[in-house]
Amino acid sequence: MPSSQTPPAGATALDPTAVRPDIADVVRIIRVVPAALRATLEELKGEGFSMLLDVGGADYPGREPARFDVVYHLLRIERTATTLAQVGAPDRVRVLCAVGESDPVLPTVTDLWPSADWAEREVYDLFGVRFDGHPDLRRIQMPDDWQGYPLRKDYPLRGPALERTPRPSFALKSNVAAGTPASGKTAAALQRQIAQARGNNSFMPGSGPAAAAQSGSQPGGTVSGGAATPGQLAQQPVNLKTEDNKS
Amino acid sequence: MTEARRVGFVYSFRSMSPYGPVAIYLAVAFLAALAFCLLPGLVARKKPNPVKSEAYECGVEPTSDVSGRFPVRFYLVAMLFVIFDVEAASFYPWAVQMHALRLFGLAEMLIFVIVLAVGYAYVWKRGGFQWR
Amino acid sequence: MTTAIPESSYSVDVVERSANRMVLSMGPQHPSTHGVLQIITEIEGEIVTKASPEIGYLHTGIEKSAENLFWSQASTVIERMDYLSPLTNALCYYLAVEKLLGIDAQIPPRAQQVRVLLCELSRIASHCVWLGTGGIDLGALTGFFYCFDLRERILDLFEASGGARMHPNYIRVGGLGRDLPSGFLEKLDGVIAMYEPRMRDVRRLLQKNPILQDRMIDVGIISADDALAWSLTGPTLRATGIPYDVRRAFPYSGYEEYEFDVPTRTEGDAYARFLVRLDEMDEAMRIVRQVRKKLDTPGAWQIADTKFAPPPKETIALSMEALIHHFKLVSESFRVPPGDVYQPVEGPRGELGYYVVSNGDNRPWRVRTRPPSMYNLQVLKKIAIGELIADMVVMIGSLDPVFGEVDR
Amino acid sequence: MALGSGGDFLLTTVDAVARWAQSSSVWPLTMGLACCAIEMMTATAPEYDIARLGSEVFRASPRQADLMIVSGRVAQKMGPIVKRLYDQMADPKWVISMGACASSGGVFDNYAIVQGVDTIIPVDVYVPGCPPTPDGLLYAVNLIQQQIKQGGRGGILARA
Repeated sequence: MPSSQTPPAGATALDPTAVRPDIADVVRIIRVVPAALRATLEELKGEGFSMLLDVGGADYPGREPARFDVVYHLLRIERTATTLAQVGAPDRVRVLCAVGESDPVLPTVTDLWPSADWAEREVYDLFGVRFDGHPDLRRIQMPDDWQGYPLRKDYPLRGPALERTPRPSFALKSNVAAGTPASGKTAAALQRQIAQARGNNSFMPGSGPAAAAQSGSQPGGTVSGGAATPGQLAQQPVNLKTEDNKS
Repeated sequence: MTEARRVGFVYSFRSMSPYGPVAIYLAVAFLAALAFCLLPGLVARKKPNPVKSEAYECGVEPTSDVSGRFPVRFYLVAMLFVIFDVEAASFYPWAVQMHALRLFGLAEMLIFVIVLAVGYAYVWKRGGFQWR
Repeated sequence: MTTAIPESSYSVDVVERSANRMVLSMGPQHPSTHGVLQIITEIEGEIVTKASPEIGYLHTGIEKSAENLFWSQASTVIERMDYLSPLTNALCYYLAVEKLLGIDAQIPPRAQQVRVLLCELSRIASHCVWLGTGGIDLGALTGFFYCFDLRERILDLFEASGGARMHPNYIRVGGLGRDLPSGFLEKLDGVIAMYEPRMRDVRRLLQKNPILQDRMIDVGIISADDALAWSLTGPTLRATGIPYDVRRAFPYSGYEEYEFDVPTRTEGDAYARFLVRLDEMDEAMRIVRQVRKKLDTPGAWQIADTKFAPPPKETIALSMEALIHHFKLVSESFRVPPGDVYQPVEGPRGELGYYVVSNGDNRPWRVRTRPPSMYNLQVLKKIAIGELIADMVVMIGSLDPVFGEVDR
Repeated sequence: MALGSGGDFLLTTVDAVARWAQSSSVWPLTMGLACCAIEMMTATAPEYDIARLGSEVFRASPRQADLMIVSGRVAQKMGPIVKRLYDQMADPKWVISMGACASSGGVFDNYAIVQGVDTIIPVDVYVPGCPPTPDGLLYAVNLIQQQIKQGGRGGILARA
């Protein structure tokens, strides 16, 4: 899991879709209010967007006007396209519809494109956005008696039940004592790599012996004698033991 | 001495009525089948649990009570299979003794096949084999 | 007489039980559902009158897990979504991240070539699994052994390059995890040489097999209108006559340099999908041959900018910057400027798309997957009506769903 | 059966023969969940050939299966199904928990996955790996056979 000392995210945008860089992934981005959603989609279907690629959800808790985003991706393919030239690079449109948390209800589009059936059920199941007019709106991924909507940001990752039970404490890995590399070979192997890298280190112009190399010998921490690498490395043996203890 | 006794053992079979071996064969078959049915019930362990006795329906709770009525097509297909399977089975005795039975056996078999072929054609035409 | 179906892990509205209609659960554990799919079929004798597939039996919360991992860590869970072609998932996700970072133009050509090579090889491997298991559904057991042996050779290549057979985690931000090992190209030549005779045997075995033809022709017919309305993509769509292929429509990772054609049929039945996938395997191998010629010239396999791609291991003990970059990337990954992007890729099952949203943090804010298997599987509700149950089995096989992707 | 040592000799031989027979034909249940299921299928393919261990007959119904290989991550919705399948299997039965997801939830420590199938059914052999190589699965079937031979769950006569 990510280390806990990650600094809190500084300039995190509340509404990433508003500050997006101009990437040429869609021809048009339309943001609509729930009232105008149905009309926009019908008009797009009239324009020839015969395929509803995907209906997805997103949750922006802090965002002011409306918390949830339902994202529709549409693709314009003629039904009669039989050659690659006719298909070409079909236009793709993204329709974003923000809906509030108070009454998250949107009109269904299963009558325009039947493929929306399961997609809308999944947005309902994982976000709690209801689609009125949907023929069979019930949970699709989670068991039917599941509480809560998992993909909301305030839903704990490990789920309400698991969150209370502490993580199982795994057996202590007693076989690897702190500080000693698993086997002498690893220290020697890294030595050889460094020697080889130093030998042709065009990569690091003029960098002296890296700070990582510790001079002086640690009592008992002798690097395995066998790694007698020629050249200046011998005078400053890289003593891995001290490094391991420190970090 | 030993010569006679061995002959005697073989000899004893010949003195039985010709159907002796058949009776033995049927008895052994019946006993073996009975043993295979009863032995597991007696010897094997029994660890019953309520779920194990329920009907297995791909892992979910059984929904439809199986006592529902089955469409008649299933029985039709089963009966047709039995008829033509028995027909195929009755070729064996003839095939084994084909040379001994010579022309008479062949004619007999042909009549048998033709009669059944008529029934086959009738079922085929009436669509008994079509499932729809 | 109406029988109330008990509310359990699935809920079916009360089913009107006419005289000879029966509700059958072709349940999550079934030899021919290609995974954990439950189809509540209402049958009349052998004819299916209503089929409602129930999914969710493999829901893994991958998108939720991805939101709690770093950008570079998230590919671990994302690769386990479509486990028949994990590298395609990783490529699609990283292309999206690279677009957000704005470094998609700096990816070195060798990295793009190796990415194309691995994705085409995983397309062949995925179609091998489809052909093998689809054949078993129809009783063609020998095909299974032929196809899985070919797939085994391809998995050796993944193991040689990435280190693992199925989820190698070899495609990373900015290129690859490491360069191709020595001896990899010889192994690749072995696979290329072996492919032709092996596929000729498989075609001779299965393509004109009268049993398979009888079982697949005119089964599960999908018209072009239905294909578009039900948002089908990939071989399922191309079998209805529309040659939409993301590699041709929106080329990515250098696909415009290779020429291959997009096989299509017009009948739209299970046999058409069968032929389209077989031809597609040959086209994929054609691309692999073209990439093979380009791989001889060594080159950079990762962008030089070590803010996103960790520096080579041996330089860490030598230079302080390398150590700092390495430590920063490992401990808290990089930050992606806020924004959202939709990146499609042509997976073996269709258009696999990632709608990735970043709010400037070092973890993805939202990773929405467009699962081609889910949309392809959904059409079963329509095409299974009025067909025999045995034909429904063939339809499931011909739609080639992968339930790690359907249930995410 | 108050027989002397002679009787025991008779029983132990019958038991040994029974256990030898049981261990050399452990029939797994056809239940493929996720990625590990693909590696399980690869184990039946010619390169690894689980037939050498007598386990290539994958029975579709739990009534005829002796071994349940939980191959893949168990979702919350699939949990009760796996439990029901295990209960409906005939005794004596064994369980292999294949892969990290089945053994401990693996990389998916979240709301959707049962964190280890041993929380719902008793497991005999855990196979590490994500997914484990088919060799790992073959070795696990080997361990199950050794367990049977040593009478882990008792031979045909044992009442365990």
